[in-house]
Amino acid sequence: MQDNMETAGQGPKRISEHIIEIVSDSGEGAQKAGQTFGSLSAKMGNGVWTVEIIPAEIKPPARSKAGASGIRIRFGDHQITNMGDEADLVVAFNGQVLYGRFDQHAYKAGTILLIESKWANDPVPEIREQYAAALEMFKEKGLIIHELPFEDACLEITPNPRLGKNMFVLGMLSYIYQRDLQIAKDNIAYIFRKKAQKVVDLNHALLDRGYAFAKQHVPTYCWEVPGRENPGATIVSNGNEAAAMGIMAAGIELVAMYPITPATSVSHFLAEHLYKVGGFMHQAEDESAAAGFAIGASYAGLTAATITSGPGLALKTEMLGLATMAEVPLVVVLVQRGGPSTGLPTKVEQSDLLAVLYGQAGDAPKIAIASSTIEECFHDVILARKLAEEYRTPVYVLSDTNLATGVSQYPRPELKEEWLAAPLDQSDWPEGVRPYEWDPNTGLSPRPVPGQRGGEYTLTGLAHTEESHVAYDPEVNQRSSTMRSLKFATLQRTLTPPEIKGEDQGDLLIVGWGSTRGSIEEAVLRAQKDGYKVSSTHIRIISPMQPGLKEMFKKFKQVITVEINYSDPAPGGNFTEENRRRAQLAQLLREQTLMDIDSWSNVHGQPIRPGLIYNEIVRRLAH
Amino acid sequence: MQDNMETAGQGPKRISEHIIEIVSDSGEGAQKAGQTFGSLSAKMGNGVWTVEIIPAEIKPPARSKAGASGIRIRFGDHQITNMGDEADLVVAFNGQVLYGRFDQHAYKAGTILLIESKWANDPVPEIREQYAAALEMFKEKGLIIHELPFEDACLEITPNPRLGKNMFVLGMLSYIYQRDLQIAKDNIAYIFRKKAQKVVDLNHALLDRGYAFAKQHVPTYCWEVPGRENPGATIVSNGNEAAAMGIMAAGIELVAMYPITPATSVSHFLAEHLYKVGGFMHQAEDESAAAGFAIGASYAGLTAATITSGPGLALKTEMLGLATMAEVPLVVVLVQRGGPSTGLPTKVEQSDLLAVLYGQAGDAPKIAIASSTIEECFHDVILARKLAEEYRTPVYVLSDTNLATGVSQYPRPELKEEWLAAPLDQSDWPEGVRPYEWDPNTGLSPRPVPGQRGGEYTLTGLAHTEESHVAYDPEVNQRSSTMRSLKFATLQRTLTPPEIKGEDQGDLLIVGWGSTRGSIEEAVLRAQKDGYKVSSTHIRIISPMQPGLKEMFKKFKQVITVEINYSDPAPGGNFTEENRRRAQLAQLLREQTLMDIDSWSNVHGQPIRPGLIYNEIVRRLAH
Amino acid sequence: MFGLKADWSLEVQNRYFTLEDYNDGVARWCPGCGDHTILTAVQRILRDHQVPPEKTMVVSGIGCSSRFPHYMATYGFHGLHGRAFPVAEGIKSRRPDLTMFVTTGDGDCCSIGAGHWVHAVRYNMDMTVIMFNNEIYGLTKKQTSPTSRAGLKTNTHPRGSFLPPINPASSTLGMTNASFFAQTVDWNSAHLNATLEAAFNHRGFSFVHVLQRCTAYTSYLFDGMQADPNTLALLTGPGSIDLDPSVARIFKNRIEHDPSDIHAARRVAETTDPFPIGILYQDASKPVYDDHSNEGLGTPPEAKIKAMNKVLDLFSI
Amino acid sequence: MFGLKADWSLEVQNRYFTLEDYNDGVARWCPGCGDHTILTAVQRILRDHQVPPEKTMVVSGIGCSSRFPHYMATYGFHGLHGRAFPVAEGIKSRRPDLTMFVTTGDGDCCSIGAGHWVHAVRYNMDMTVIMFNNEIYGLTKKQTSPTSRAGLKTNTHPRGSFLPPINPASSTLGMTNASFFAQTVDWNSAHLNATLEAAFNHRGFSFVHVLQRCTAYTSYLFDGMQADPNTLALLTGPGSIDLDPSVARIFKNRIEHDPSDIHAARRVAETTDPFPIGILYQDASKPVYDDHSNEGLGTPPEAKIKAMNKVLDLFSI
Ligand SMILES: Cc1ncc(C[n+]2csc(CCOP(=O)(O)OP(=O)(O)O)c2C)c(N)n1
Ligand SMILES: Cc1ncc(C[n+]2csc(CCOP(=O)(O)OP(=O)(O)O)c2C)c(N)n1
Ligand code: SF4
Ligand code: SF4
Ligand SMILES: [Mg+2]
Ligand SMILES: [Mg+2]
Repeated sequence: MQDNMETAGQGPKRISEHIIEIVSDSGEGAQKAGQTFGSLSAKMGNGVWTVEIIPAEIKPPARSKAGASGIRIRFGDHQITNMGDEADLVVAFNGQVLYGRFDQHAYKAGTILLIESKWANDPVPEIREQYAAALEMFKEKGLIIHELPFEDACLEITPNPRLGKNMFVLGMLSYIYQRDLQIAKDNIAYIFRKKAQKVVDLNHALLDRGYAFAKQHVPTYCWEVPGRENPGATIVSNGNEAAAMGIMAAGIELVAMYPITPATSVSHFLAEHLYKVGGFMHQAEDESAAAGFAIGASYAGLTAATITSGPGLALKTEMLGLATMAEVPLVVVLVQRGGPSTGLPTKVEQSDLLAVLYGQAGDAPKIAIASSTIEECFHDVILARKLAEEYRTPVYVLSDTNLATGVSQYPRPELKEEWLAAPLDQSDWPEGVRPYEWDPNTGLSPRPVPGQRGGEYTLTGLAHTEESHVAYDPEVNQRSSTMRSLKFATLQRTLTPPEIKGEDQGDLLIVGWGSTRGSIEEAVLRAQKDGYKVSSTHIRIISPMQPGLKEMFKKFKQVITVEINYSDPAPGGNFTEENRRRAQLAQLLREQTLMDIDSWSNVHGQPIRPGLIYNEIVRRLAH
Repeated sequence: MQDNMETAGQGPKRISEHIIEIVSDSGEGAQKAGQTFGSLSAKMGNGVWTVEIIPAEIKPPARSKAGASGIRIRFGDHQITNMGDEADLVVAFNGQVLYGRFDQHAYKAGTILLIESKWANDPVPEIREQYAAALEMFKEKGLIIHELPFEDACLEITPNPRLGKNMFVLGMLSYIYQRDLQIAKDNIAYIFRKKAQKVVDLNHALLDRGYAFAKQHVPTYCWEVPGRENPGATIVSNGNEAAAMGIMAAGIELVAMYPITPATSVSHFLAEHLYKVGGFMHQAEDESAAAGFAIGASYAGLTAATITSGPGLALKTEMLGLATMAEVPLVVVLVQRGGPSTGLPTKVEQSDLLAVLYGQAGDAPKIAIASSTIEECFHDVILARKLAEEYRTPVYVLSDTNLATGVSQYPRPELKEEWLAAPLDQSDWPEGVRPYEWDPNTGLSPRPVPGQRGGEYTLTGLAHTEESHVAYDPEVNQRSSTMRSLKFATLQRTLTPPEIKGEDQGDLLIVGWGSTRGSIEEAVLRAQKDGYKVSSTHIRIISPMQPGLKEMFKKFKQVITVEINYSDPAPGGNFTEENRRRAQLAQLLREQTLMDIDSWSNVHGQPIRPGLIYNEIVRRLAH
Repeated sequence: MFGLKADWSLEVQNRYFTLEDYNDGVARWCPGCGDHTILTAVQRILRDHQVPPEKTMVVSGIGCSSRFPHYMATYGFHGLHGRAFPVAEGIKSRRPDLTMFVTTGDGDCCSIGAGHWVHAVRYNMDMTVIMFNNEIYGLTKKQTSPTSRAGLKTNTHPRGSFLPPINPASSTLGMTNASFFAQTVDWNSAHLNATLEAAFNHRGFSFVHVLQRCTAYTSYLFDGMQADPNTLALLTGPGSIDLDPSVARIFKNRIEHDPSDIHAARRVAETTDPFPIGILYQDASKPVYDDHSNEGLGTPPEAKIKAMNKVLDLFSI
Repeated sequence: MFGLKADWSLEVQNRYFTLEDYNDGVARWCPGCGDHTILTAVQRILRDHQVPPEKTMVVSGIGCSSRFPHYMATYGFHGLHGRAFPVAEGIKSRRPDLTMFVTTGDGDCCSIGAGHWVHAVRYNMDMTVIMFNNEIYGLTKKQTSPTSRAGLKTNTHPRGSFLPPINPASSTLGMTNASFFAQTVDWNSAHLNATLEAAFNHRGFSFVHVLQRCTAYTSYLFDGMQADPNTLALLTGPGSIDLDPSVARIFKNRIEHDPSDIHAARRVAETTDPFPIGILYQDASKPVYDDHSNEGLGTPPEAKIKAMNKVLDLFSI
């Protein structure tokens, strides 16, 4: 953050936060160094958000734009909820890997660049030229460049600096940000605990060397980012890990999936751990089979979930319609990526909302919860399981690549045995009770499961009576459709309005959902400090929609949504006020409130940065 | 229609129209008799709408509620656009088959029932009792009952009256409605043209016997429904046949499908005829494969279509996202049925609209045309093919069970060679032109097809540049998304507002789409005649939405949609003004116009009858 | 309603089930449809084995044959066209106590469900699968099925279907991890019963291919076979089904066959005239996915919490 | 741009295509990935047969292997995961003039695409299909594939996969209407080329199963095979592929095999150690769906209008 940055001074300067990046070729260990720095900072009481920079290819060519592999770490003296704006300091192992980062607006004039200098003397002339050209470009962009011989320094300690320089960089950063070297060393010892002691020693030496190197070459870059009081037991994980832990904590014992980016890592986690709590993860032959498997398990009285992303959601469309029609509880964890079609598999978007709500032919209302923090990724699954069973219907938990890959800390949840209670019970089914004995006031009904004597019935996706008998009569279909819809009205009546951040009236209200929360609230806070009458609210339960929105919106002159999905630009050319298509939540809110809610969104495949939202606030409010 | 009915008199009374039904066990030929009556009436210049009554099972048990098989014929001195309200006259071969018809409100007090009387003397006591009970019930409902010995009369002519009594009934109806016996006889001769002459003679004799029988037993039931002037060359078909003919006339040479009710009969027609125009119909292994096959063919420069209904649409979800993303023209004929899930396979609903528009993950705008008459089922396919190619995108033509199975007459289209023009051209591709060379003003681009030298490119569903190269940069994705959306804005600018029926201002505007048109306009006309300030409009192109709606709506005190899909009842219990879910078009219109558009809809699985719409108009306007 | 019943196991002993206990109302197939006889055969097996109705699961897809569960007084799952297998697998994955039947049609299994078929064979879960092969799409009224014989005139191929029919036997026997394949005909109850009995007793994916008469559309194709038992060839020898000699007597055509020999089985699978009936292949030693999916069943909550906390520890700082 | 070019056929004669004419930029697979050698092999075949690039179609699904079309300077269709076959069939259905290749992965073909695989074999359309079997999900980073050998530790089965791997050979050879099946390895270019050549020349669905090294995740599995040609068994005899004797010489293991004998082929298909390479089965007489789908090609517009009017007549009153 600009206002925190200091470029010189004696002794460490206190700053509130910094954003740093380490960028390298793939296989150079930048991510390991960054993760260690992040965990070290968390232990020192900082708020931390790290996110990996991952190349699109499995083994990209060295020193290429497409090959950038690395990590961004944002840390500060307060809770960090998003990856932030442009970086303050970058460590780069070569020049080419930074080109792509500029496309993503990762740097600004004033960003400090510490770059490996050896390329200047490379025997291959082409490499020398590329290096020079890169530096030229960075200079034009206003970066403050320091060419430093990282490798040479490492060579003093190891003959293979390619594998060691990440710890060297960790050492450099430890000097620059005055990290506790002992914690760093303990971390390193833990990482290499299965290796020989000499490996640990070597890495400790590299760490020390880096520390000394930075002190020698960039002594004025020396900052202190104070930690907070220890906030109690803390977990550090990304959103997919949080969701996977949530699945386990929710007592979900059957997960069926088919690999798909970016949801797959949830299942990697479960594959490793779910059996430890007696659960089972099934890799199905495709997504439709995965949904069918999970629905079968749930029908049979197990707690079941399926996990997927956009293209997989498409293949589950029919199965999820069946689950809605036949009232089978199911948790669907949807980690959104860029679309449409195969789209942007590794990039973020929040563009599956309408497909979730309206994907099925016929009337198929559903429950949709959007996680807005990594911590919520954990707790929302527990909520989802509860709602799925109580309302006997699929519940979608929406997250996205931003949450899935962002790593941050949150309070360690205290596990509860009640979360694990199995719905399966094989005692006799009460006589005379029908399998869809809808309560006319709520639409809810109890559910017999196989094994329960007296509850025998045949589930069907055809229109059916309370007895689950196929029936095509007008009244039966109208009534059963109404009962299925009534459940959602019933749930909606139990919900509370979303919280408002800031004044409950003003010039502008920003409405968000999902992973944009951190950025929106940060931007709004900044704008509030700058005197703008702006507030924000974040919708967590989108379907059925949380209540009280219209009342809330009325008190603001403008209401807009901020979302990571496509919306048409402002009127111009063939885009008119009449044909302009808004972002997805905005469409829902317009339909419901009949208020002229606009949207500000993009499909850049990137988390929306707080600075951009701030700019939009200023654009709208500063006349 | 009540006001046209006359119950006595000397000589035929002129009436404007009547609705009759013939209801029997399956296999008794009621449909054949009714179709012949319909075609005969059409030839005499009447407007006609016939619709078959089909049992849910393939071979249902005799004399059962579920077994009703038959036909409804509505005919009049004017164009008939829907199946109408309660019947004026019913011919039934037994009592049980009518029970289900009451559930569907097919009859009213005053409906004349001519029923086979032999059951009164059946040797089986149970059958006698059932018959008596049925008559008792019909009497309570106010039907005017005539028990008549049809079979005995037929026995005078044939030893097997079960197979012959349908022509006997045709004879009866020919007396009652003063049909031209010669046309009837010619029709019969045509039907049995492949049989021996004695079969024709027998059926002619049965026809004559029926005529005489009616004259003898119900002489006062004698009406004249005048024909109109001959309106030129005329086709009589149902909507699925019309769509199939449209596909052929549109020059679509490749159709890929997987059987599904109620779309299948389109493919039955094409299986029989498409090869005659050099086309090919492929029955794929499933719906996803059908869509893939058609998309492949279209990519290769052929004109291609796929045909389906709700559950099939679900399975095409992913493929249609690909077609949108990669800009492959495709015509999708969607014959809607009741949902969700397997739902009501043989019954009508208009509930796939939102799934069509929003089914795909990511932003996947599309063109959706809703046919509102059988004739439009034909012409809309031709329009769809044109738009699909011009805008390089899938175009959905939505029809439903009501249009698919209703039979009526319309002007014979004059086939045009230009409709057939193949888009495939293998001359060289202009050098330097990219496969997605989007016109920045329109979003449109020309399309190379395999075989064209110089046009080689690889289509992909990943985010891509104008060269069709995979690219994940923010700018590329934003731009290509915008270009794909711009196409629809461009198309929208060429559309005109829908026509308004009635005054362009008033107390109530009814907005419809698809097959409800006939009923809506009939009800509105009736209400207008009764002095109500009501008008109607019907949207044909729903996406992008036809323009001018807001301006149009503003001039009415109330605007509602009438649709055959689910909407929540009026607020009460847990349904509140805030959580109430509207019908599907209403949701779209609310979002777009921000006006408080309500909906009146049901999911009875039946076409909405004009009388019910009339009642709703009165309910809303008569205080 | 909730809470485990203490006297559960005791009570089971005291019940005796008759055919009626498995029957739910009047089956609504066409008169003479082969589906009726298969329904009776399944009910008989359950009765013979005294399987409690509430412990019996019948899963199906969509089609005439898939209406089957509705006519059983057991638990039933009448799901989606082509997707019976994944649902049955999901149910079975953690419910070894349930007896599982799957009923599927030739379109349901071999056309839209083909991918799941390949994988269901590979999972080899413990269920008895009956594929009703009427060589046509019955429910949707006479469209070509992948098992329709070449030249059959249908509503989608009025000039005759073009491709050779899928052979369910050789297809299944080519699939990886196949453990049981048998075939029979709906019109010989004794053989049908004996075949289903063998399938029922096999632990694994027991696939039974039944030629089934569709009186509405294709039964004429089977008329000749029904009239003349010589159109069938009975598989005999060690490992074959247990057929009453009085019934076996009517089969003059016999093939001495070793169902443990996959190559012999594949050879037999290729012959269709006479149509071989009985067990073509059986290998009870193939891995059964249930053994994998049942892992951890019955883990007590305290153990779960403990294990879960250990996992959380990995992410704690 | 529109309008048929008169001198078209003439011009084709005058062009000569080099390998470069089929190549589009640098293939972005990992260094050492077997996909590179297969790319070269396909380009060589096209060059050898002088197929114009604009008349060549490569269709794929999703996966590392499915990126193939992007590296070809021909027409390409990089579609959806598991759905290469239907798209290729649709293209080919009315474009007999196009030369069709399909590239698919083991997950793409045998897992999510299994249903289309069964039917693609049955349609037997004229295309050369290359299945890249690296026994893993490459693109999505090391999940179990149905062809992963039992016990393989992956990200979705860190304790080892449970089921036996799908055998592409016996599976395909069990499917109805199979007309060509061969297998080879990516690291023996001579054999790879000769196998693809045979597949290319076969009219029908020519399925080539290629063992492919994934250097990122599984190539260690193939190290032994690559080092020792005795882990392979060369299929020889009449009907086998045309292999240069100097190359053939390295294969000490040989199986004399008649590719016209389906039963022999199925026996060979079961053996995996040594791994049989060459043509397992070929029958050029199997019905080809193209013969059906090509019907009516080139019907002139007047004939269409006339026929169409006759159809309308049926509905006229
Ligand atoms: C996704 C989907 N596609 C198509 C259908 C329509 N459909 C229902 S049953 C059926 C085929 C029935 O044939 P088969 O499986 O052989 O069963 P049978 O009726 O002959 O017993 C089809 C195509 C459907 N219900 N769902
Ligand atoms: C519907 C859908 N599900 C899942 C994916 C994710 N996905 C992409 S490639 C792939 C598997 C790749 O394995 P394989 O087919 O063996 O190809 P390889 O990368 O090994 O060449 C998967 C699961 C997807 N793109 N689409
Ligand atoms: S249509 Fe055929 S398969 Fe279906 S119930 Fe009737 S006879 Fe049986
Ligand atoms: S991950 Fe494996 S299959 Fe994919 S490109 Fe790399 S080596 Fe090849
Ligand atoms: Mg069938
Ligand atoms: Mg693979």
